Amino acid sequence: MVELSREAKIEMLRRMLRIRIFDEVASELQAKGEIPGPLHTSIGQEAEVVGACMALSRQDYMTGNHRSHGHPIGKGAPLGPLMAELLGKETGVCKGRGGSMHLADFAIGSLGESGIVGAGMPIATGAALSAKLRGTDQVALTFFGDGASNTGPFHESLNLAAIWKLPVIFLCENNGYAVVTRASDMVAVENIADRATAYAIPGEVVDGQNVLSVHEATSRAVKRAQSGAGPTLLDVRTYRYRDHAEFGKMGDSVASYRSKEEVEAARKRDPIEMFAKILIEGEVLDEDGVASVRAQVISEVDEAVDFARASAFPDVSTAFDFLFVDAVAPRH
Amino acid sequence: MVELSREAKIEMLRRMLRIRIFDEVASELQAKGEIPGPLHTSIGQEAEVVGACMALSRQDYMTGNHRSHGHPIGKGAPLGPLMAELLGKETGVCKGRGGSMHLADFAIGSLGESGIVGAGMPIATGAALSAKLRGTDQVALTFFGDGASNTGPFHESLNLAAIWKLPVIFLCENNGYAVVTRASDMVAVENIADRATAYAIPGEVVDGQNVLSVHEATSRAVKRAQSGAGPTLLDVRTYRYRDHAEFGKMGDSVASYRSKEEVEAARKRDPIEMFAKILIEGEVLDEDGVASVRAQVISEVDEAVDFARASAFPDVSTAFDFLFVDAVAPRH
Amino acid sequence: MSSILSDEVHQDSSNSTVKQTFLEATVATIVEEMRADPTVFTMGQDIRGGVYGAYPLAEFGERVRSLPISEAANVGAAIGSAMTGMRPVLDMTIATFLYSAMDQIVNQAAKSRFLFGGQARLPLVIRCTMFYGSSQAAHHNDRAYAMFMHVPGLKIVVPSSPVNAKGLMRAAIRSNDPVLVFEDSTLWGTRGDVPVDPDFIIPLGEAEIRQRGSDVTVIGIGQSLRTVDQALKLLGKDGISIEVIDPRSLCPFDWKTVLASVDKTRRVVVVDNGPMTCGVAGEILATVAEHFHGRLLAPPKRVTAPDMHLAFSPQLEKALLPSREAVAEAIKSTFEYRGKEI
Amino acid sequence: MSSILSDEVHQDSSNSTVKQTFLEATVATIVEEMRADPTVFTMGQDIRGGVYGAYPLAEFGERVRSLPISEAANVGAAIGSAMTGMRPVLDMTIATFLYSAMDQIVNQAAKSRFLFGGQARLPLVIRCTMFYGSSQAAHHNDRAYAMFMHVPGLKIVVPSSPVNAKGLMRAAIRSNDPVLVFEDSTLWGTRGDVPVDPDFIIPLGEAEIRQRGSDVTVIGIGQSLRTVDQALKLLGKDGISIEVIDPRSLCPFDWKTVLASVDKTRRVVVVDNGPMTCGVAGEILATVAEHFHGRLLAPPKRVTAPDMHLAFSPQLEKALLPSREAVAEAIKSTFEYRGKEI
Ligand SMILES: Cc1ncc(C[n+]2csc(CCOP(=O)(O)OP(=O)(O)O)c2C)c(N)n1
Ligand SMILES: Cc1ncc(C[n+]2csc(CCOP(=O)(O)OP(=O)(O)O)c2C)c(N)n1
Ligand SMILES: [Mg+2]
Ligand SMILES: [Mg+2]
Repeated sequence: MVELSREAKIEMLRRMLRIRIFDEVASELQAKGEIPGPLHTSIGQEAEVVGACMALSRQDYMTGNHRSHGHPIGKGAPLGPLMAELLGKETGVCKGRGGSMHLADFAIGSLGESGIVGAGMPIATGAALSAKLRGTDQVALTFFGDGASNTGPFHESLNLAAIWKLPVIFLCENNGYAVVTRASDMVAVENIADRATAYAIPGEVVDGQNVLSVHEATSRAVKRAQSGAGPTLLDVRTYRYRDHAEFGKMGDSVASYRSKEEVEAARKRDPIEMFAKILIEGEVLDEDGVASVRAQVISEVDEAVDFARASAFPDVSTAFDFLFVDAVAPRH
Repeated sequence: MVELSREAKIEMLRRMLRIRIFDEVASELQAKGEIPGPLHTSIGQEAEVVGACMALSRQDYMTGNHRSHGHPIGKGAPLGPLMAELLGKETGVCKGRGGSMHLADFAIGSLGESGIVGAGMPIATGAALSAKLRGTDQVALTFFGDGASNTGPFHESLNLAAIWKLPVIFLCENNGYAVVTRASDMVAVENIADRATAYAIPGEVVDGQNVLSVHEATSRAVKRAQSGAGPTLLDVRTYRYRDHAEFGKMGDSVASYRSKEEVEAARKRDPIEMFAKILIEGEVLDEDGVASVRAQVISEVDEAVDFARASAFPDVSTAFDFLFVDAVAPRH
Repeated sequence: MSSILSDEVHQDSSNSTVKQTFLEATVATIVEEMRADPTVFTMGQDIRGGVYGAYPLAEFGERVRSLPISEAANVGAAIGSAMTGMRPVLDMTIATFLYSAMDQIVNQAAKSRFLFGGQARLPLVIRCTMFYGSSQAAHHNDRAYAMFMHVPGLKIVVPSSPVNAKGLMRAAIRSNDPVLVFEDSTLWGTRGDVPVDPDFIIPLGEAEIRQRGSDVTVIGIGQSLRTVDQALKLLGKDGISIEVIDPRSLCPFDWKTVLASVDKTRRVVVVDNGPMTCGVAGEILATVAEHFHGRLLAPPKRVTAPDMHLAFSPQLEKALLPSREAVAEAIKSTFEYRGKEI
Repeated sequence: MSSILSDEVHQDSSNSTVKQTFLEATVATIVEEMRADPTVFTMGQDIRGGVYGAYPLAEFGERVRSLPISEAANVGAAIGSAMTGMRPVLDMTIATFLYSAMDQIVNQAAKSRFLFGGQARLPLVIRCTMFYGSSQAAHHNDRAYAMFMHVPGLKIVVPSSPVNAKGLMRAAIRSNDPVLVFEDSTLWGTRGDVPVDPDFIIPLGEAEIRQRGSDVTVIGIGQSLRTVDQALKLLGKDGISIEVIDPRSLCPFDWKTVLASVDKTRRVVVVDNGPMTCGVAGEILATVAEHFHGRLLAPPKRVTAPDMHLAFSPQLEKALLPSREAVAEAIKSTFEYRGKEI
């Protein structure tokens, strides 16, 4: 059992609220056309992101996927440059080049999210290898979905990490769906955790709506990684409230793939409400305390939006930047 | 327990001997420069190939890998066109285009071996899908090595086959090595069979030096496939006597990767000798009977070599053949 | 825009047409072929969910298959089924996901027939969409068909309109070889008249002359033909007589039509939204240079994207795609060129 | 063959050289860089078994790593370690295995720096060998570097000799960007004088003029330069003054040197062992055509492999690679061309 300080618990709540409110606001901005491109929210999944990230330190590495906002927020990235990125601004964390699916904040160990499902797992494995070769006690954690557990890179990465006993944590954000397709139709095994057997490493099903459970399980995996025992596979059960992505005008022909009742049932175990209750019952915060954290976060997000809006778009003269470190003029 | 007729048992011995002698002769021809390119023998692995193939019928499908001669021989392909292929002749089963690593004999369900490790598994899965869609009771069997069990396509194919309950058998020729690297260093799990857990399908360790055990296990997998229950993973333990490949002049710097003692120990369980003994003890054949099968096979292989040698190389004017079915002249 | 309909199309026995979008025409063709031939079936991620077009699920049952995120196995499944008598139409959704299955595409689909001395037939279609110009960022917005042109054994089409989408898709499905269909997401919503004839087909390897002219040959690939249309508007009606060609299929490529046009105009501009180096436009320029030594009236020109990724940020993304102005300027300067010549 | 050593090489402070094969020079350079920089390490399938060159295992311990057959993870491991301060040299062994890791190469290695707005550095080297001309058949014998030239964000070298192998490998390892090194198995055994200077380097993007001449510019890629040498022998000493250029690195490409040479000779022949369409040779022809309108004395020519797989059977395989005779004939006919010209 990991002891969490009062501050840490409040920080957990804060980060979960940041993800929730950031994504709610981002959805609105996208609907209004202020954010271009598709947008994948982590609303409903805040606990698994924050529980995991709070088990890491700033210098630990992290990779993620298309559902990318929550991860850097969870790991502590400032919101302004993230929001500016979604708006495609030069002050964005990726200078407007990556956008919603490709947030990265190397300053806090976020090595980048990926628009390619499954692609972040080998890269986290490489970061863990690097830590091992350099002899640091850094670990790497990679977030991926249930859908991604069917990709070749999942298998190859877990095997590589296992044979080399690399300090990497494979955290499956098992929200039961890939786009509109049920995990139960696509993943041949009931528990993705059971796939750990194929690499002789621990695999664990975790309640992803309980931030403390996720924190606990991840902390154990971090310890194991740091002890040189190798990787862990966490099968973290969660749920996304919104559809796969906000596509703007796309997806009109999409059949309904889940029932209202299912969504309602899931909402009953809202990770933020549940944790707020735990904090109140444990007398960490009272209702006002929770409300004031929420109010702080709302103004943080508002500031992020103001910052993003006030920022300029990248100048077209910079369109050729960032291709190479050792400058080569691109042909055109 | 599958009942095998006397003829079937003798045919098993014959096919095992064909593989052994074909590969011994091919190695000699390669050393002499009559066979160009590298050559991978199945000497020592005859039982797993034949035991599996004899559990299939002619119209069942099969894919394989770089260690490619044994598979079509095991499935009953005539030797002449196989040997002619190794010599690069127009009468070769692939008309001299594919060579040693790419034998295929569609007439007996051999959909092709592959120089790309792991690549045959998705294709066998597709053949099984086709059988299912067409409503036949054909099954597909794919041979691959312990090394191939670390590839992405392994994972993706097993999952796909499992969710669709396709009639496909994944047969791992677990000979303990990939080139000069030990499976125990590269495969994170002790038994590759345990990887079946990741797909909720049966996985079984099988004694690959006992042709009857392999036949038995494969027959069970075929039944399961035909019943609509889906794929099976067989982890068939075997051993190759010769090095990974006959490389001609390459590979001088290769460190010794296994001990003489290990090879000697494996040879003590020679699959052909063991099966001959079973046949003699079971009074299926006497020693002379075994010797006469061997003599027949030797002359079959000799004839194959004669056929191959007497055949012409493909005419250079045909260099552009077989790119497309619907003819397009290649640009040059 | 009547120029979409080429001469070939008008030769059809049935003249009745229907208004359809590019995407509707594509899906309708697949459905028609599935009705006509029981060996045709289709697979794709979320395909039963209707994310990329709605199929009549009840009618086809198991012949419309949703796929896991297992690109290599998915292409392999198409290959294996094609080798054994089926005609799969595999929807890979986004073109950048082809890379996840590259071995199956390049080493297996493109090579198997050859490697096995002609024993294998691979009648398979791989659909994929290029999502660029809509802030999807670099993991989704490649336009990399030229990479596949370098691979012997693959046929490649890039439809530019609903009618072409229909005719080329039918040709792709009926082809006995692997065909990659690169669809342009920016064209999916375009409406046009599409023949209802269930055998309407545009044979692979036949370019379309969209507009006849005698001064400059302009060749455009896929969506870039829209940019060409806009450039023509900018240039106005009079002055330059422009011949506009849509190769439609990149392999086989209709060199005859392209070279005949250049033979007539002796000026050529190629427009393509893909990166420049080793792209389609370069290949056309090289071939033209080999054939027309000393006969061109102006340097052959290409207007392409540069060798650069496209950004997420809308203006940056747009800045790197050929603009109507750049195309108009290229046509104009080619026409007006008065440098060294014979 | 002294023409291997270019002017740059002679400028080195240390003039001492050692005789090494191409493969020895390559491995020696990796070892030297590993000694000089603790962040450099190497990985490859069977690499500790010495299948593709012998490393001092005891000296480097964990810095020489044998890999499972997991190409995507292997490239990803290189990317992740490069992003976090290491300089991996990944031996992919055979070039056709790149396809199994294509997503990691094209979508991740080539794009990450850009996607993340310059936050990522990816100093990683991917070695691979093209096994053609030795009956390995089509699953091993591609020569597909041109596909990667179409991908923004990748640097690409194709060394043609031991000294180039050494200098380019050092430049690749010291580069802060992903570099693909395409080695030619038919050159691995070639011996040559290689500088011992531990800082000897051939900067990326500098072509080598192997032979100066004024009548025809001949550009060859990798092993095809040997064919060019043989063609020159066939042509004999007198008659045609030929300038032979080895671009050495395909990205960045030294257009300056190539165009300056063509500016002088006004005749160009490009020789490449890769397939024709959308290949390097076509790109060079296209660029030459854009620059030298009306100034070339003969049609630009390419001598490449056709758009066809290479067979296993030795004669069939050889038949499709550029022959010395074809190259000699191309040079001769280009020189003697008396058709339409200015
Ligand atoms: C290689 C690849 N294939 C397909 C896609 C398209 N795609 C984007 S997200 C997604 C679903 C991912 O599901 P999951 O991994 O469960 O993550 P979730 O969206 O549920 O968080 C798909 C299929 C992709 N981006 N990359
Ligand atoms: C994708 C790919 N990676 C690497 C290779 C090189 N290679 C050829 S055979 C082989 C070892 C295969 O080992 P295993 O699968 O155990 O089969 P075995 O040779 O032992 O029968 C390797 C690494 C290849 N052909 N394809
Ligand atoms: Mg999911
Ligand atoms: Mg093995």
